[in-house]
Amino acid sequence: MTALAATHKTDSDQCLLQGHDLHCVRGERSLFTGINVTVNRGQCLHIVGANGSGKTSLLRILCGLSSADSGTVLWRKQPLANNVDFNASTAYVGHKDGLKNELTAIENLRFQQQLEGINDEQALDDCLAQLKILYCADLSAQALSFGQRRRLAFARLLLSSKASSKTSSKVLWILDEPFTGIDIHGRALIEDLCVQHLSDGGAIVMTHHQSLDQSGLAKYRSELNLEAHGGNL
Amino acid sequence: MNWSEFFHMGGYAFHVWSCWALSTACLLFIVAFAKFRNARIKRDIARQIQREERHQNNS
Amino acid sequence: MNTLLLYFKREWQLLFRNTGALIQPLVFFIIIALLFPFSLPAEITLLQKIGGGIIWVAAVLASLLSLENMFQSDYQDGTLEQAIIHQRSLEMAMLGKVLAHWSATGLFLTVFSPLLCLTFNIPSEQIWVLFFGLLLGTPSLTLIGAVGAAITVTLRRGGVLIAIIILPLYIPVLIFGAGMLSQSAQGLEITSQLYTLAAIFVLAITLAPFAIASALRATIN
Amino acid sequence: MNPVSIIWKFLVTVYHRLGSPREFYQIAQYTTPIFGLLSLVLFVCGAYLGLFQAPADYQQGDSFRIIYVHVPAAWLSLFVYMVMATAAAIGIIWRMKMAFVVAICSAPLGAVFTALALITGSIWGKPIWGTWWTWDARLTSELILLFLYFGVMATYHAFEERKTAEKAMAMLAIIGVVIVPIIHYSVEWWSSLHQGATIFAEGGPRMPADMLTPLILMILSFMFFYGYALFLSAQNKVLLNERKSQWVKAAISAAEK
Repeated sequence: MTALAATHKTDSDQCLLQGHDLHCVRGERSLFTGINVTVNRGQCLHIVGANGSGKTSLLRILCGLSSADSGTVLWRKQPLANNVDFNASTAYVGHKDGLKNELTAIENLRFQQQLEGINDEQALDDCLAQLKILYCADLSAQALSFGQRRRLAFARLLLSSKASSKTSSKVLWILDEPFTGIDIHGRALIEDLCVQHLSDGGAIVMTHHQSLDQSGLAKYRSELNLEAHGGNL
Repeated sequence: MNWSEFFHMGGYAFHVWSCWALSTACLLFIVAFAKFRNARIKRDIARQIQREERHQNNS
Repeated sequence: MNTLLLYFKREWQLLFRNTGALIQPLVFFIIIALLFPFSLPAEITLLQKIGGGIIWVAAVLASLLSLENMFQSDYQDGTLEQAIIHQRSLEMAMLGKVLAHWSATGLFLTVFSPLLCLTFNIPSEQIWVLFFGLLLGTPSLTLIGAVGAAITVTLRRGGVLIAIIILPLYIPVLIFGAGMLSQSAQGLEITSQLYTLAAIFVLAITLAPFAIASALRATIN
Repeated sequence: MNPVSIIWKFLVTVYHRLGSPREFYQIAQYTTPIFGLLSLVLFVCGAYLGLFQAPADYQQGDSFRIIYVHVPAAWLSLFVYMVMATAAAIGIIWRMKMAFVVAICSAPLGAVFTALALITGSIWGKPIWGTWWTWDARLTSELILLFLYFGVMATYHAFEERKTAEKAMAMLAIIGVVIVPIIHYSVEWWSSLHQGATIFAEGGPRMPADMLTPLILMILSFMFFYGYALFLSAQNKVLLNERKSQWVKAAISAAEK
């Protein structure tokens, strides 16, 4: 009896995000229909598809930014709307970096940290150092290059995942084209971070136009090809 | 009561008749506009269907 | 509450880095108000009579001018998306932002309004009436305007649309704010108008955050 | 089964049937002519009684006959706003597609009724007040209502993505409903500063029956007309929104043959 309860618990604990029969229409076009996804701990869901096949739309539906035309998204078996637990457990890096131009790199990070009720200057430096942009700390975000800004966005992601061990951990990362504009070294860094996150029991949903076969993420990944779910025009 | 007296409206002919005429015209315009639009939409959809049929026959 | 304060503080931090945007509404307010004497017959009594109304209209226009930028930059750089995903209470976060915005526009205007009153030769008792009227009225203006700004945030040129949808909603505040002045000029009681302005403010501050948050969630997708 | 639950079930069925664009389109094909016919009959009766049978007002003479188009228009201007806001709320809360269609189709109709109330009121005001426009509380409120309608329409048309436009429009309509009473109250207070109470009381139970009956008929006629016009434009909107779907194509091809 106890054993059964325990397995049941781990099972529900394993499964983080579920999408049932998702359908999305943009303008006149039906982008995709009948999408079922499950994201478990330690799993990287890789959404692939041609340009305009709805990768970003699906990602935004999965993180609650936009709503599907039909179908439901569940976070730990609960609906996504007004789900405080989901807000606390998810980190998102989109096309837009979410950085304030007027603030310096470190100030951008500090704001994120303060929102979580933490005050730890050392952690800020660590995150910047881990993405090898410590030298940018006091530059305003406006002065950073595109690649540096992307790295800063990942530093913020890392910060919120690390620091939040006190409150609740950012167990799910949602990444939209994470490697755009980032050089080879940066890409390796970010892949390492992702692998680390996955082996710690986190989960990732990402869009990326290339195959992940060659990367360290290959063994965690499950692929979802949107072209197989294409809607009718 | 004769007709000219009726149309005279006790000296308020302009006010009364302009209001009634305007209201009737507005209501009729709404209906005419909706019917006209309906015909145009149906025509456009019919053309779209024909285009799709031609496309299917060609391919 | 913590979220509200943090957003309030960050908004001020951003405003200090961008002093141009900080003083623009104030300068606009003063210029609009000072434009009226040029377009009116040169009578001191006339300006005295309508000066309060002019200042109110200028305040409404100045607060309208600054609305477009309220959420636009946050939307463009993606911080708004981050807030929608991460914030437990988007309502509180946005309220902090809007209040910071008010303190940078409405509060400034209110503080400077007595100066304009002097140029219009408005008697000193009435200056106080105008001052407290603006102090109570401008937060409502900013809160109502923020809802319009939230609805139009994704539009590239939302400025005119904000004016069209928001100006009719400003009318009650304008009526009671400016009406208070003409009441007091006739030596009548103005407490009921003050209470009404306060009631509108309470209504605005309780409902606007929810309207803002749901408008942002609905239009950003 | 008790009667309450039968009625409830019936209402739920109607709601679901009207909620689907396809079912709505089919039902509307039958209901539209009925509404139009009812409106026409009531209009003819109301116009006959109002213009021929009702006695002239002892103060305003025959000019009061404007009431038979002014009051229905003014009544409808508010009624349509209420319908629009209710539909908008239903659309937002229950994500009902048809509710948004009803809301967005109501806006131009309401704007026309409001403009009509304003213009006829102003023409009526000329012989009564001696001026085309006065800052009377009722006229001013109508004017602001017209701007609210414009705002709703402008918002809907500003967005490219239809779903976003519907939501934004609906939010604005709901906000308007909260503020309309405040606006009305404030305008009333403000116009009392400028002048005494309104010069004439419109409608009201003090009217003799032979004046009141045509007014009621005209109001009913306008309401059925609103229903008629709403069905017409909602059908157009449904066709436009669903023009890629199979049932619309089938319906159009069937009509062509």
